[in-house]
Amino acid sequence: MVYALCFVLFVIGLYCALTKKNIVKIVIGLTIMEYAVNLFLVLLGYRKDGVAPIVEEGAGPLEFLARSVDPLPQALVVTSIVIGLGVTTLAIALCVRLYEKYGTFDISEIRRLKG
Amino acid sequence: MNTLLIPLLVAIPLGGAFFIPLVSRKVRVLADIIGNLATLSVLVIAVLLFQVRTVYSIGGWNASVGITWVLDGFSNLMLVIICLISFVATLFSSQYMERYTAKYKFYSLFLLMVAGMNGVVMTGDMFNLFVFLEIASVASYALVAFGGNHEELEAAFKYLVLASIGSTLVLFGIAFIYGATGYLNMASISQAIRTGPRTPILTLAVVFFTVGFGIKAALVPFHPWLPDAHPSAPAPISAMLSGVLIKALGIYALTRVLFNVIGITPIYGAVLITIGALSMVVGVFLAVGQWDFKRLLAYHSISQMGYVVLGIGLGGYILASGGKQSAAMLAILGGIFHLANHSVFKSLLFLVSGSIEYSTGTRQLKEMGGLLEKMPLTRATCTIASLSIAGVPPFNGFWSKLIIIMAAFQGGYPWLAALTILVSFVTLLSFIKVLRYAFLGHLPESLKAVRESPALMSIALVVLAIFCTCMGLLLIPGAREMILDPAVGALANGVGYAQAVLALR
Amino acid sequence: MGIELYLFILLVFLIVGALIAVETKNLLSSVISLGAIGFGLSIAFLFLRAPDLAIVQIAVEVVLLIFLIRATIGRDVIPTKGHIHWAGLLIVCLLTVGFFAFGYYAFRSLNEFGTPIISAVGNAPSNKYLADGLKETGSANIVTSILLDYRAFDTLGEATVLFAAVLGALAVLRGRAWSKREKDK
Amino acid sequence: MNGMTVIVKTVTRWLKVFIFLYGIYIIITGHLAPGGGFAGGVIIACSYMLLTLAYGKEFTLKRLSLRAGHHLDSSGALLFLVVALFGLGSGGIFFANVLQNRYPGAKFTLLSSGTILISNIAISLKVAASLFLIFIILSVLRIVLVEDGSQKMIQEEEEE
Repeated sequence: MVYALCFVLFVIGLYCALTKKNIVKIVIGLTIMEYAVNLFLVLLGYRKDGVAPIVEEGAGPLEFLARSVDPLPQALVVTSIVIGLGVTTLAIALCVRLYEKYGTFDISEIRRLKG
Repeated sequence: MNTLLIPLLVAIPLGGAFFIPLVSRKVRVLADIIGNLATLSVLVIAVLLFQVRTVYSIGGWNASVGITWVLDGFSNLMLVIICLISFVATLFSSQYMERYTAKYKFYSLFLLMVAGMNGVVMTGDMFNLFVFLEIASVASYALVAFGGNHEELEAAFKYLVLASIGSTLVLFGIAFIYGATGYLNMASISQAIRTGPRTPILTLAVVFFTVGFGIKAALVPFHPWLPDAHPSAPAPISAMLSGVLIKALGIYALTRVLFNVIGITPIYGAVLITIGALSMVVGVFLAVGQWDFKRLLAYHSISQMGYVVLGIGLGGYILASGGKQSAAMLAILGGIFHLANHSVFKSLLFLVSGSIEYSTGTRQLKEMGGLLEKMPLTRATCTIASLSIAGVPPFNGFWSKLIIIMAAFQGGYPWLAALTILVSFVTLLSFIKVLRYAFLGHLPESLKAVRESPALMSIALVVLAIFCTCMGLLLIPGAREMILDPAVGALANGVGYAQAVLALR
Repeated sequence: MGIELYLFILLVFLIVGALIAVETKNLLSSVISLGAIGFGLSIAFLFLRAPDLAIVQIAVEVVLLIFLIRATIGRDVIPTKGHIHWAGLLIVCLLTVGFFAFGYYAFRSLNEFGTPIISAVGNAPSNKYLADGLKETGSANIVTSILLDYRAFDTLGEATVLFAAVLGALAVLRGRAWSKREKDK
Repeated sequence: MNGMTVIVKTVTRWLKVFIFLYGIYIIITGHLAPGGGFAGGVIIACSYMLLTLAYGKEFTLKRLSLRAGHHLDSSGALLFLVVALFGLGSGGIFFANVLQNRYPGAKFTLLSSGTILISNIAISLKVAASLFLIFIILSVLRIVLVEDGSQKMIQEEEEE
């Protein structure tokens, strides 16, 4: 059920990126898609009544192993958040430059190249 | 000794890319020198490592715990292709890129792209594949927009949006795979999938991978970015994008995941055949009507990628449905050989278009004409490349198309063979048009002062033209066993990949 | 219920935020709803026992918001007009619905929420990280030990992506793209 | 951009130190507590952004020029690569945590995890410099009115 809600978020982002006419909206759609994937990865690693994957001084290793949430998806998501930031930054730079050239964010007016 | 060289394939381009902005703001020529040296040394290393089959564990962590690099036949072939084309492209760009400002940024991004592709081709880990996919993609978005004009920015934005959707889908697919198996290492995933049940989540992951990598490879339902992005980039970058980027990020990754990680089934094979045939036909018919030289070439890239996917998909289909083994191997051989050939002649064609644009300042075929006398060398190389792509014997394109057609006949699909021949014929027509309008006819008044392109650019053209002429020789028995068959074997091995990797370790 | 219930409410909040961000006419409010989604996500990470991610997400969200607001402020003067053709919209809607239905069907073959795959697969790498991470890398924070030791190569790649993106953005935003010789032509 | 009111400036003067210190804390304890090089780098970049927003870009650029930002950006990435190659040079293994393998530190202390600390610092340098650069470039773009009334943005020429 939680997975499905996360997937709804992803589909909303995809819908936004595919149908919107405003280039900033498209970038927002891309960002929402990324958020959904990140959340999905972390959801995959959650353990009921788990603890954060940080070893406390004096904690028993076996108990930690049995109770900690999955650390690998968290490490992956740190990487993927940064990658997302990079791509979004580049996209914003392109948007700013496109606005400078065309004077609009409307993609139906940014159409010099023929299909 | 050899194991020490493997990390350098990624470390040298990365180091070069980080180092160029530090030093070359003051001394401009350093960017040229570092860029060319980096690609040359990577090429040398790739050739030295060509016969090496090994698994390299990064950080010394074994197998599934850390990240591994796997060098097998297919990876080695791709590495050599990537490094060769990138070396020629840097050679070309040291003079060509004088047209633009901020050359050091160009070289830095270029090397990042090379590092990303090398990483994708070598890696044996799903998430690492995604990370390096993104390095190469991000660098290529910026390079498409390098000219900074209206068209370049628009094309780059379109490319960025579609390709980012593709990357996100790939990441989602990786998340599914991780949720179903608990591993990220390709060999471990493959083993877990083979022993466990095939759940619907795997099918969903395959759909996501097909769409995601399909966008990167510009196969037909997902192609709209390519005819804008490839012509808009500077010529050496067009050569890189069409020549190797769509292959390394799209076709290599897709086939690696489908064949070696998840395991090919008749349905996946049929999907690949359909997409391939569709790309082949749609690409070539869209190309015929184009008058912009680079745009025409870009549409032909879609069509030629169709050949590659058709060949590999046909092989996978026959393998999975238990057909004739020899026909399957032949089909995959045709696909991979055409991939190698296409990267050579399509890069050459884009470099030729760059060379013409450098001298005449136009890309429109209708504004050219009579360049035969003025640019003899460009004309000769262009003819060779055109004949190659159209599949005229003795050039390399002929042999790979012939193999695909033979495989289609042997496998019992004569209509696919007929389709291939038809598309090949239309390609020939379209390139006769190019040769006719660009080089024959009478010279317009405005182009009287045109001169042949500078020395380094010409050298780059000639190197690739020699490869175009000679690559047919790869099919003679000794060379074929050494170079092409290991690559075919790596793919045809299917989920046997896991054992192969475990045995190498 | 506990955390699951909170998470459920938070996800509904995220979805509503996303819908607002997608459908609102004003660009600035759209950007700000995106910020709300980001901060909500950061809280969700806290619930899911991922404090590292919560910090990274909140920091990144601040930066992203600053960039987006600077990019859009004062520039949405001309409202975008022109709608997608209704047939196209219908196809997109049908595709997304079908896509969602298939996804929902497929998700049921995943492990149930709250029991990660590592509890079923004994020799999954994550179990090794949890068991030996402190001993082998000396880092008490297992996520850091994965990021910078076990899978440090990914982190190098991640830093490189950021480097490429920044260099690319600088290249895109540079004042003059063509050299003087070319301008004279 | 000339900065904001006196209140904002005063608050910023006090706040910037704490944000900066918090960033550094997050970086160097990345292997013991939540956080790490990336989050710390972003926070440090945020402190510079706050300064720029409050005092205007001339104020910040006097303290950290664009060129220095570029150099920090590249050298941070280069430092991380050097850490990786150090493993290759001294043990033949790319990315080996050589320091931890040879001289393991006491657990739960600052110097407990070999190259992880160095990598964290390298990443934070890189990230902080990159984001600062992007921010400056995006804020250097400014809107001016052209004669015919249409808006146009002009970027100050970067030094060639």
